[in-house]
Amino acid sequence: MPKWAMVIDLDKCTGCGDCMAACKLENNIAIVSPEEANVGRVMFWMDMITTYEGEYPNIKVKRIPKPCFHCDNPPCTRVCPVYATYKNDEGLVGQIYHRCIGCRYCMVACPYTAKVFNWYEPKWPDEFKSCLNPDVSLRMVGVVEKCSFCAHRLIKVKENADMEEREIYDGEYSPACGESCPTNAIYFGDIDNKESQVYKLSQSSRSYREMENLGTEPKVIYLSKRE
Amino acid sequence: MHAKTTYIAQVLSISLIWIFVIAIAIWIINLLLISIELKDVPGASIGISIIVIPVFFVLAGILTYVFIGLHKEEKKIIKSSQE
Amino acid sequence: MPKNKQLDFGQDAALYRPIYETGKGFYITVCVLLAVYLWALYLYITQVYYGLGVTGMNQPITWGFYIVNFVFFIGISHAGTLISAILRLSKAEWRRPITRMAEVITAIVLAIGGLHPILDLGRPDRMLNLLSDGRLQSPLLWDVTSITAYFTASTIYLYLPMIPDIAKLRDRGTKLKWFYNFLSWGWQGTAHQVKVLNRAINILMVMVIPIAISVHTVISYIFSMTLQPGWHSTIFGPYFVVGAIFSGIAALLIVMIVFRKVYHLEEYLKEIHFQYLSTLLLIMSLLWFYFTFSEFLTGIFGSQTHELHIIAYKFTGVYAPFFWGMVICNFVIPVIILSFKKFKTITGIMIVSISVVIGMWLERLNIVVPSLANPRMDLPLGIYIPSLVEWALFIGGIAVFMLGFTMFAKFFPLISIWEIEEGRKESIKDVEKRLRSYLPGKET
Amino acid sequence: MRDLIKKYFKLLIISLFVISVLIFWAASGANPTNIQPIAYNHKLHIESVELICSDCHIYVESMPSATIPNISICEECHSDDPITDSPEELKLIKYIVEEEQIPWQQIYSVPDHVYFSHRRHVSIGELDCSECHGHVEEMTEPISYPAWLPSMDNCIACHNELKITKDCLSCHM
Repeated sequence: MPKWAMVIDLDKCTGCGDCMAACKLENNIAIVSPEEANVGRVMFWMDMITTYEGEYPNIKVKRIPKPCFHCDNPPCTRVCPVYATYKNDEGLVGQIYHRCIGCRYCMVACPYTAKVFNWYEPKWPDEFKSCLNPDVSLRMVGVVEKCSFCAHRLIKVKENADMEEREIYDGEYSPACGESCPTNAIYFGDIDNKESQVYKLSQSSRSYREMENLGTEPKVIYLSKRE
Repeated sequence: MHAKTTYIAQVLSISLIWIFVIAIAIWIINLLLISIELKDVPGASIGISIIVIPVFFVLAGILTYVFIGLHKEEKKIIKSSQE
Repeated sequence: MPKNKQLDFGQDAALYRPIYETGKGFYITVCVLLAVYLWALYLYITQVYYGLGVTGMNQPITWGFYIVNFVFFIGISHAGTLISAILRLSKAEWRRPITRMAEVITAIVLAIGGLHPILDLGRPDRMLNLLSDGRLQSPLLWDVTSITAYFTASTIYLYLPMIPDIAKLRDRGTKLKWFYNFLSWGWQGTAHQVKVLNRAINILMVMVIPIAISVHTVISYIFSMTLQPGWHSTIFGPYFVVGAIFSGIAALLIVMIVFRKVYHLEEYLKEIHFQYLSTLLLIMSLLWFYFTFSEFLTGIFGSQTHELHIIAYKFTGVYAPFFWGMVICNFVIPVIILSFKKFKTITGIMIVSISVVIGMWLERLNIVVPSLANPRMDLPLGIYIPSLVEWALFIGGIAVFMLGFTMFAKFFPLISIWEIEEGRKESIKDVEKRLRSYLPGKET
Repeated sequence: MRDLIKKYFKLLIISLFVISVLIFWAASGANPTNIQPIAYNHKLHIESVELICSDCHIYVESMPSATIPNISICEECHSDDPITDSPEELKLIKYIVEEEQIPWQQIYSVPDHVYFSHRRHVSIGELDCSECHGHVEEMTEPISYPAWLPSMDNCIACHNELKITKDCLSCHM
């Protein structure tokens, strides 16, 4: 069984936010009105954490892309009362929208605040409706959703590989954010495969994971010289 | 006649609590079986079901005990008053 | 009150009167409470229709008033059964006029509190998923089972000691004779029946105490099982139980004072009862302070970044007024008023009780919201302003409680008549005998 | 008034019950009559013309959806001149002449949040079409109801039996 993981090279990342836009389009994430967004109901599966250090004029800005970390030891799946979120054999933490009862316990339990909630029936402007991705189902009001590592792409990739009777090659399966990144800062692949680029990068001295002390073992690895 | 309908209604209400308790037991056993099937921490489910199911049965048992105890006595009184 | 009526009811007229005489006040109260309830129901329907967006909750603060009120109401429910079971178990003779009220509070508030998580669901239509595919590993399911068990136990525990009183009402004859006849289970008051009933009550009161403690422990587990700073703490179980009993006693005192006034029960609920209960309240207040103190001291001394962050936020952040309000309501006011005999009057106790109930509600708010407002990641701080719907459902919950209590008082005596009679007849002898057994010398 | 209600209450309840049973029976049991625009005869095409499924449902082996045949596929054999004297063929010819698509009704469908792939089941899993679609080669009438309901219970039953993955994310997205 492969174990899918993501490496984000923060030294390459320019903080442009292309991954956020690509994610939003790929996964049919609802567009929230500005008023709603201001009260904290904005919906991003791939979020961008922006922190400012120092005082004007010597400001250091950090921009860190933050998807769901698909922890190997996820705190969210343990508290779900109805099997709506679970970790599968390939290490993907799935969210099943049609089973979710909307108790938001998983959002509370997630130390990375990776999940978002459909406070209202999701809506799109008319221009967006024609370019919704048919591969991803639309969510409904009152359920929790989150980054799926574009699991719908994995289904297709697996099927193609099975048709041709071969293994999935490194880099064949990549989420939309990784594909769209203009500086190729996002790598994706099987971290159990010692040949894969993700594995090699994860062994780099620059690599770190968010809040390793919690024991959640996130599968999103950051590379950074700073810190 | 009137006493009899009341008695039947009382018996029905007592059986209602048994239906409730049995339903809860079935529910918990169902969850237990699911957790075993999906290998989703069956230990926790087993622990909880061992505690919860007897508690409910004891509660229903106490209620039934009182019901039977009170009614036996009532019948005796009615009999003795008729004699 | 015409005096000749009093004769009809015998010695305990004051206890029977509310059932047989319905004043204008009753109808007005019921109508007002019903209106409040319908208003809340309407707003809840809008919430189901539009989604949880109508509340004030948002992304980092995903739990708000509903969970706060859930914990709060379940806390209040510990008034009853637990206190009454402990008093019965310890053979405290002064319990007799109190137990019934305490048990009623439990049964009603538990039903209301237990429904609060459903208000909080984004998709209440999928409730049945809990039955078909629940996960017993989730602390939410622990809650469902333990609250159901507690509700069943406390309802039975309320009902069984009521049987002799129901039989009294049946024998007296009312409009609803069939109803009392149905509920009295053929009680005739024979020695065997009394024995059966007492035995059942004894088993129940031993059982109810661990169930009650488990309920609030499990509710604290909802929080402490997560990794959130400020929640992930082993002290939470006992801390919640102590808080629950604390707010429960306060709620019981409020109910006692109100119904004493309205139903003229001064004969039964004497100053001494309030003195005893308020001493208990004072002890719980000190205990509560001890738990709060050790909770924060361990956090500050350990100085984990996130833990410290949240403690600082509680002390000085946006929600600081609520935090200090909680300390004043739960500790300063009770200790000042209850420590001095001069202030320890019925009015003083009423003030303390109200302040404790408010303070304990603030405590639940201080547990739920600040931890969520400070996510571990470097995200902006969350802010939570409850909307009208959430306030309405809170007020509606209180209204339903008052409605339930009023309706109960309409149909059943609020003070256990047979236990009072039993007390008059037997307990003086009993207590004397017990006292003699404590004293040095031979028992005679 | 009260007596009247009491008198007829039982009758009312019984009649309500009977009516609801009738409605339920009618809704579930009744075969919908032919809802397809043309009474297509699968048996005829399979037996006498010796077509196989993938001749018309051309993507069944290579794509997620098998597709309902386009009119151009019919045109490969049928032209302006009728081959038989069936009145149904005349209907088809009318569509061909007017260069219109036949408004076939889709019978088998899964909801939006389910990913069902024909090639996964037919080419990789090597299932026979009849496993889900029944014995189409004996159907003389067009399909108007599914031979096998594509519900989650049915899917899981088969996945259980064949020991195929039951991972939610392999079908739900």
